Amino acid sequence: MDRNKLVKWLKEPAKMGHKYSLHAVYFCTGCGIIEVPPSITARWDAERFGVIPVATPRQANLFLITGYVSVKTLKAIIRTYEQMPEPKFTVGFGSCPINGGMYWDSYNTIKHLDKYIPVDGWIAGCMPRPEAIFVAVTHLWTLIDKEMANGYKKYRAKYRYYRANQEKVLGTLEWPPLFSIEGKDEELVKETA
Amino acid sequence: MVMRIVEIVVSPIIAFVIGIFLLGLSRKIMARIHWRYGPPITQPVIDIIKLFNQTSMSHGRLFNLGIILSLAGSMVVVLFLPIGKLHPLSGSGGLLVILYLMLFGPLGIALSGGEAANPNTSIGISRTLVLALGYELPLILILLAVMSHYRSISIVEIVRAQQETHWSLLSFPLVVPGIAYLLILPAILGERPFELIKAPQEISSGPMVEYGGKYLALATIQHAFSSFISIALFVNLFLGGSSNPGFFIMKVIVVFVVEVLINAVFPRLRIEQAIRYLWRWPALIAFAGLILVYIFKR
Amino acid sequence: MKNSLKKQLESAFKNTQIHVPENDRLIINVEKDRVISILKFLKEKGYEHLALVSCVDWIEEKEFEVVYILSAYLQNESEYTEREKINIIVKTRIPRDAPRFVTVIPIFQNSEPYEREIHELFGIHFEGHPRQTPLFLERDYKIPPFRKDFDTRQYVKEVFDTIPIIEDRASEK
Amino acid sequence: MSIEILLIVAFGGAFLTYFLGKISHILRDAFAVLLSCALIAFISYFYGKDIERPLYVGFLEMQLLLRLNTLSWFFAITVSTVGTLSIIFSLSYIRQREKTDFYYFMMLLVNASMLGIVLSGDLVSFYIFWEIMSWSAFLLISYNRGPALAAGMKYIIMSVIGSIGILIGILSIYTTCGTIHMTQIAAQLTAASSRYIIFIIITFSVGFGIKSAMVPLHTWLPDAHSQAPSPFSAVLSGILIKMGTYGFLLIMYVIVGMKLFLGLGSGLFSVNYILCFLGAVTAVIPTFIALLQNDAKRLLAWHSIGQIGYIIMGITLGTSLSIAGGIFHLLNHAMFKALLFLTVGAVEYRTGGVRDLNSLGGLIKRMPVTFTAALVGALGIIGVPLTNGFVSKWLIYKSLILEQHPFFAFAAFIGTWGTLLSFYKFLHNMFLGQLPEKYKDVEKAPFSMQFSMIIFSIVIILTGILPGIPLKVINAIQTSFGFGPLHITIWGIISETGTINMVNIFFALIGACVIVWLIFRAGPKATKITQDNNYAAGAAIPKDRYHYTVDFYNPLYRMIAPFLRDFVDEFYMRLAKWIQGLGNGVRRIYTGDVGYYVIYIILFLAVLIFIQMKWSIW
Repeated sequence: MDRNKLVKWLKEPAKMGHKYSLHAVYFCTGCGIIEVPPSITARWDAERFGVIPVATPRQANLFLITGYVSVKTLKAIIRTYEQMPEPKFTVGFGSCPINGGMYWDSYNTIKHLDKYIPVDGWIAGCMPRPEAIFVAVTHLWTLIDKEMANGYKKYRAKYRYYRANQEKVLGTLEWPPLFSIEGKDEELVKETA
Repeated sequence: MVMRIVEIVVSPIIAFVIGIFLLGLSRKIMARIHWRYGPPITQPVIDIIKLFNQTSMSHGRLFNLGIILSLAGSMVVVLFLPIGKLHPLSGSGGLLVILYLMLFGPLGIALSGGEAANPNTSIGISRTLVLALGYELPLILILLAVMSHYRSISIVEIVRAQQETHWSLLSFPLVVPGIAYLLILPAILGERPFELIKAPQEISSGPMVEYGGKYLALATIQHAFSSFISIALFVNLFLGGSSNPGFFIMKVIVVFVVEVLINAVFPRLRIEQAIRYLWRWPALIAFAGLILVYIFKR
Repeated sequence: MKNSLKKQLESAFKNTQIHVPENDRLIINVEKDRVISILKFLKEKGYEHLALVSCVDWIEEKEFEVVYILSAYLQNESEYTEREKINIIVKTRIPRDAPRFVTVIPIFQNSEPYEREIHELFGIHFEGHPRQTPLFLERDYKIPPFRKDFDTRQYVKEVFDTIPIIEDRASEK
Repeated sequence: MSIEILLIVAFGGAFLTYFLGKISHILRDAFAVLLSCALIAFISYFYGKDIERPLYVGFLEMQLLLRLNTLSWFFAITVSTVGTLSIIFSLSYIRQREKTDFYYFMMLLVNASMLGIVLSGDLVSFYIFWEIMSWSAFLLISYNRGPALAAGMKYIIMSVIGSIGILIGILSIYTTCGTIHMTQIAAQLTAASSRYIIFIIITFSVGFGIKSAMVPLHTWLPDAHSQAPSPFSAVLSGILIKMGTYGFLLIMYVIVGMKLFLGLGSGLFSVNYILCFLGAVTAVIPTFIALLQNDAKRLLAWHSIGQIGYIIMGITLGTSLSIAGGIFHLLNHAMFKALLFLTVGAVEYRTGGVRDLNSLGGLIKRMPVTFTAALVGALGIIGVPLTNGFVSKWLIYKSLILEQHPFFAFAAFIGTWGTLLSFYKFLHNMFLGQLPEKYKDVEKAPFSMQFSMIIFSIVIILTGILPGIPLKVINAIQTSFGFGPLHITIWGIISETGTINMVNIFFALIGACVIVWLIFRAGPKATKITQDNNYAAGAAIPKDRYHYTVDFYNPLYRMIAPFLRDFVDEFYMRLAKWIQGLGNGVRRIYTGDVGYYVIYIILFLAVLIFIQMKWSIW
C-alpha cells in the first residue's frame, strides 16, 4: 500500500474502514440478483474490493436493491434498512428502482425508491453487467471520501417525511418509528399534500 | 516477577496478532484455491476497524456481558497455554483448568445469543453445544491418553517431557490419539465440513444473527483467539511445543494451513452426520489410543 | 383415443359442447352449475392433477370465464391405455355483475391459493372458501386490479406519482 | 451448653411451631425462622469440639449416645444452613396454600431428624432418627395431593426396604460385636472376617444407596423431587439424599475403617472399585436422561442423581484427594442444587405453577435476580471456574487420572458435558429468548425468595474463589479417617502433581474482563432495543411464535433417546406387579370357611408330628 494511502489510514481510519470493508446484505429482489452470484464468486471476485455478502442486516453496511420493488417488497426493504447499523449505504441496481423501468405503469410496483428510503447511488441499465457493480463500488468509495454518501444522515434528519411516504403506500406499519416523528406537523402536511 | 508481568502482557498480544493473521491468511488461501485474487491479507483488521466505528444495537445487559465474558475467557486460556517458553499462569492449574476455561468462549456467546431472542440464534447455539459434545467425547479420550501417558495433568510437564524425548505425534502409543485429534480439529475450529454453527445460508450466521458493530468485532476477535488456542493446544500436546515462540508460531501456522486446505474443498455436513462421524471414527481411534496407552504404561 | 373420453363425457353429460383444438387438448364448455359434477367425473376418471385455476374477464359479454386445467399423472406406458396424456380445460362463464361462484376445494385441495388469488385480483367470491384474505397485495383497490376496467395508469398517477419527492436538504445542513 | 439441648430445641421447636401456627401465622413464621437461625448459631458454636455424651440410658439395656466430631459438625452446619434458607424461602412460597402449619412442622421435623442422624453416636439412635426423617419426608413429598401421593408411596416403599437392610446390618453387628457404639464397633470389627464385613457393607449400602439414589436404586427420586413443594425439593435434593452419603462415609471409614475397607477384595473386584464403577454409571446415564426432560424440576432431579455419582466416585476411590473432592462436592451440590430448586420455585410461584420448559421464556426481563441466581447455580453444577463446583470436580478428576482410572475420569468428563447441555437448555428455555404475551406482567420474586437465593449464590462464588475455607474442615475430616493430610491454602491446593490457585484464575479473569470491557466501551454506545426489533428476514416478528424451545437438541435426542429409557424403573414396576399377582394367588387359600382352617391346622400338626417321629429334632 502506497504512502498517501497509509497517511489516510492514520488520519481517518474510520472512513477508510467503511470504504474498504463493504458488507452487502444478501437481500434478493427482482431479476437483478442473478448478477450478484457471478460477481461474488470466482469469475468477478468481489471480495478483492472488500465486498462480501452477509446474511443479516445487523452485520451489513451496503444495501444493493437489485430490481423492481413491489409494494410488499418495499415493506421488507424498509425493515431491513432500518435494522442496518449506521453508516449504511444504499445502491439501486437496475433501472426499475430508479423510475419503475418496464414496470412504470404497474399497479403494484413503486416507481421511485428514493421516495421511501435514501439511495446513495444508482446503477442504470437493464441488466447492468457485474462490472457495473464494481464501478459503483469504486464510485461509492469516492463518495465516502468526499462525505457525500450520507443517505443515512438524510434519513435521520428527514425521517418523518420518509415515514409519511411509507405509510402513504403501505398503510400503518407494524413497527414503531425508528426516530422521533414529532416536529412541525404543518410542514409535514404541506409536504405530503 | 517483572518477567512474569511481561509474559502476562505479551502472550495475549501474540495470540491476538497470530489469530487475526490466521483469519486473513485463511481468506487469502481460500481465494487462491478458488482461482480468485482474494482480499488483502489485512482484510480482518479493516473489518474490525470498520465494525468498531459502526453503531450497534444491544438487547440487554446479558447480551453485552456474555460477549465480554467469552472474549475474556479466551484471553485467559492463553495465559495458561505455553507459547514457546511463555506460560505465565500455568503454575496455577494444568490441562483440566484449560479444558474448563475453554468453556467460557461458547458459553458466553451462548448466553448473550440467548438474550438476543432470535430462533436462528437458539438453533445455532443448540448446534454449537451438540457439536461440542460431539468432539469433546474423542477430545477427552485423547487428553486422558496424553495425561495418563505422561502421568501429569500439567501441560508444561507434558511439553518438557516431549522435548526431552521426541514429539508425541511420532512416539508409539500416542500417535493414535494424535491422528484422532487431527480428525476432530476442523470440528473444534468450526471450519468446514463442520461449519454448521454459523451456516449463513440456513440459519443466517447462527449465534451472530443479532451481532452488529462492536459486538461482531468482539466476536471476530474471540473467533481468532479460539482458533489460535485450539491449534496451540494441539501443537503443545502432540508437536512437542517449542523452546522459543518463533518456532511455535511456525508450527501453529503450518497446522492451520492444513486445516484451511481441508476447509476449502469440503461441503457442509448436517449436524446428525457430523455427530455420527465424530462418534464413530475419531472416537474409536481415540479409544484405541487410550487402551494402547493403558497397556504400554511407561 | 381422445374420442373415447369425449364419448364418455358426452354420454355422461348431455348437451355440453366438447371440442379438441389440438392433439393434446380437450376443451369443455359447461354452464356453471355442472362444473362440480364434471370435475368429480374427471377426477374419478383419473385426471387428478389440477394444474391451474385461471380467470378471464370478457368485458364485452359482461362475463367472467373461470378456467380449470386438469391433467393426469402417467407413470408408465401401460397407463396410457385407460388414461390419456392430455390437458383437459374446463371453462365456465359467470355473470360479471354478480361475481359469485362455488369453491372446488372439496374436490381439489390445491385449488385454495388459486381461488384466493382470483378472489383478490378479479373480485370473484367463492362460496365455501375458508380464507379469502389478501394474498399478494398490500393495498386495497376499489376495483380489483385485473379487471379490464381497472385503469392502471390512472391509478399510478393517483397513488404513486402523488407521493412527494424528498428533496435533499441534508447537504445544506 | 451441650448437644442434647440442641436436639431438644430442634424437636421441641418443631412441635411448638405447629401449635403457634394455630394462634397466629406471623408468630409461627417468625418463630420458625428464629428457631432455624438459632440452630445455625448453636451448631457453629460447637466448631472444632469433639464431644460424646450419653443421651438416654436403658433403652433395652443399651446406652444411646450423642457424638459430635468434625464430620458430624460439617454435616450439621450444611443441614441447618440449607434448612434455614429453604424455610425463609417458604415464607412467601407456601403462604397461599392450605395446611401451612403442618408444612412448617414437617420441614422443621425433617431438619431436626437429620441433625439427630449426624449427631447420633450409636446405631440404634441413628436408626430411630433415620426413620423419623424418612416418614416426615414422605408426608412432605405427598404434601400436594394427586400424583404427589403416588410419588410419595414409591419413595416410602423403597426407603422402607432400605431401612430394613440397615436394620439387618445393625442387628447382625449387635449380635457379633455386642455393642452399638460406633467407636467400639470399629474397634471390634478389625478382627472380623472380610466376608462378614462385605455382608455388612452390602446390607448398609442397600439402605444408604436407596436414600442417596445411587443407580440402580434411584427410581424413587425423579417423581419425588418433581412432585414435592419446591422448598422441600431443595431440602430433599440438597441434604436429605446426602444423608445416604453420610451413611456411606460412616460405614466405610468410621465403622469398618479405611484400611479394612480399601483392603476388601482385590483388583477389579475390590469393593471400593465396584462402588466407584456404580458411581461412574450414576454420573453418566441419569445426566443424559435429564437432557430429555421437559419439566424443570424433573430435569434437576435427574441431575441430583448424576451429581451423587460424582460424590460416590470421590468417596469410594479412597485417596486423600478424592475423599476431599467427594466431600467438597457433597457440600457444593447441597448449595447449588438447593439454589436451582429455589429458582424453579420462584418461577412457578410467579407464573402460576408453570414448570414446563417448552412454554416459558424470556423471564430474564421480568425476574433478573432469579435469573442471576439460576445462572450461578448452573455454572456451579457445570463446574465453571470461580464456582465451588469447579474445585471439587477438579479434585475428583485429578485423583481419578492420577490413580490411573482414565475410564472413570472419562465418565466424569462426559457427565459434565451432559450437564452443560441440559443446563443451558434449562436457562434458555426458562429465562432467555422471547417473552411470551401471557407473561408480560410477571413481577420479580418477593424479598424472602430473593434473600435465600442471593445467600446461596454468594456462598457458591465465595467458596469457589477461596476454596480453602471449607477444604480446611474437609481436610480435618479425612485426616480423622486416617488419610494423609493435604497441603491446603486459602486459595487452593498445593501438590507436586499439579496445584490449583483459584485466586490467580479469579484475578486473571477479572483483569481480562476489565480490559475487554474497556475496549467495548471505547466503541460507540449501543442503542437499547426491544425484543420486537429483531431479525425476521425483513418481516415484523410473529407474536408468541418466535422462540425455539421445543426439542432444543432435536438431532441429539433422535440419536440418544432410544438408549436412555429408565430400564431399572420398568424392571421394578414389573416386579411390583408380579408380587401383587403372587399375593392374589396366596389369598385364595383363605376361603373364610372354618372347616378349611381346621383342616389346615390338622395338616400342619400332622407334619410336625411326622417330622418329630422321623428325625426327633425337639
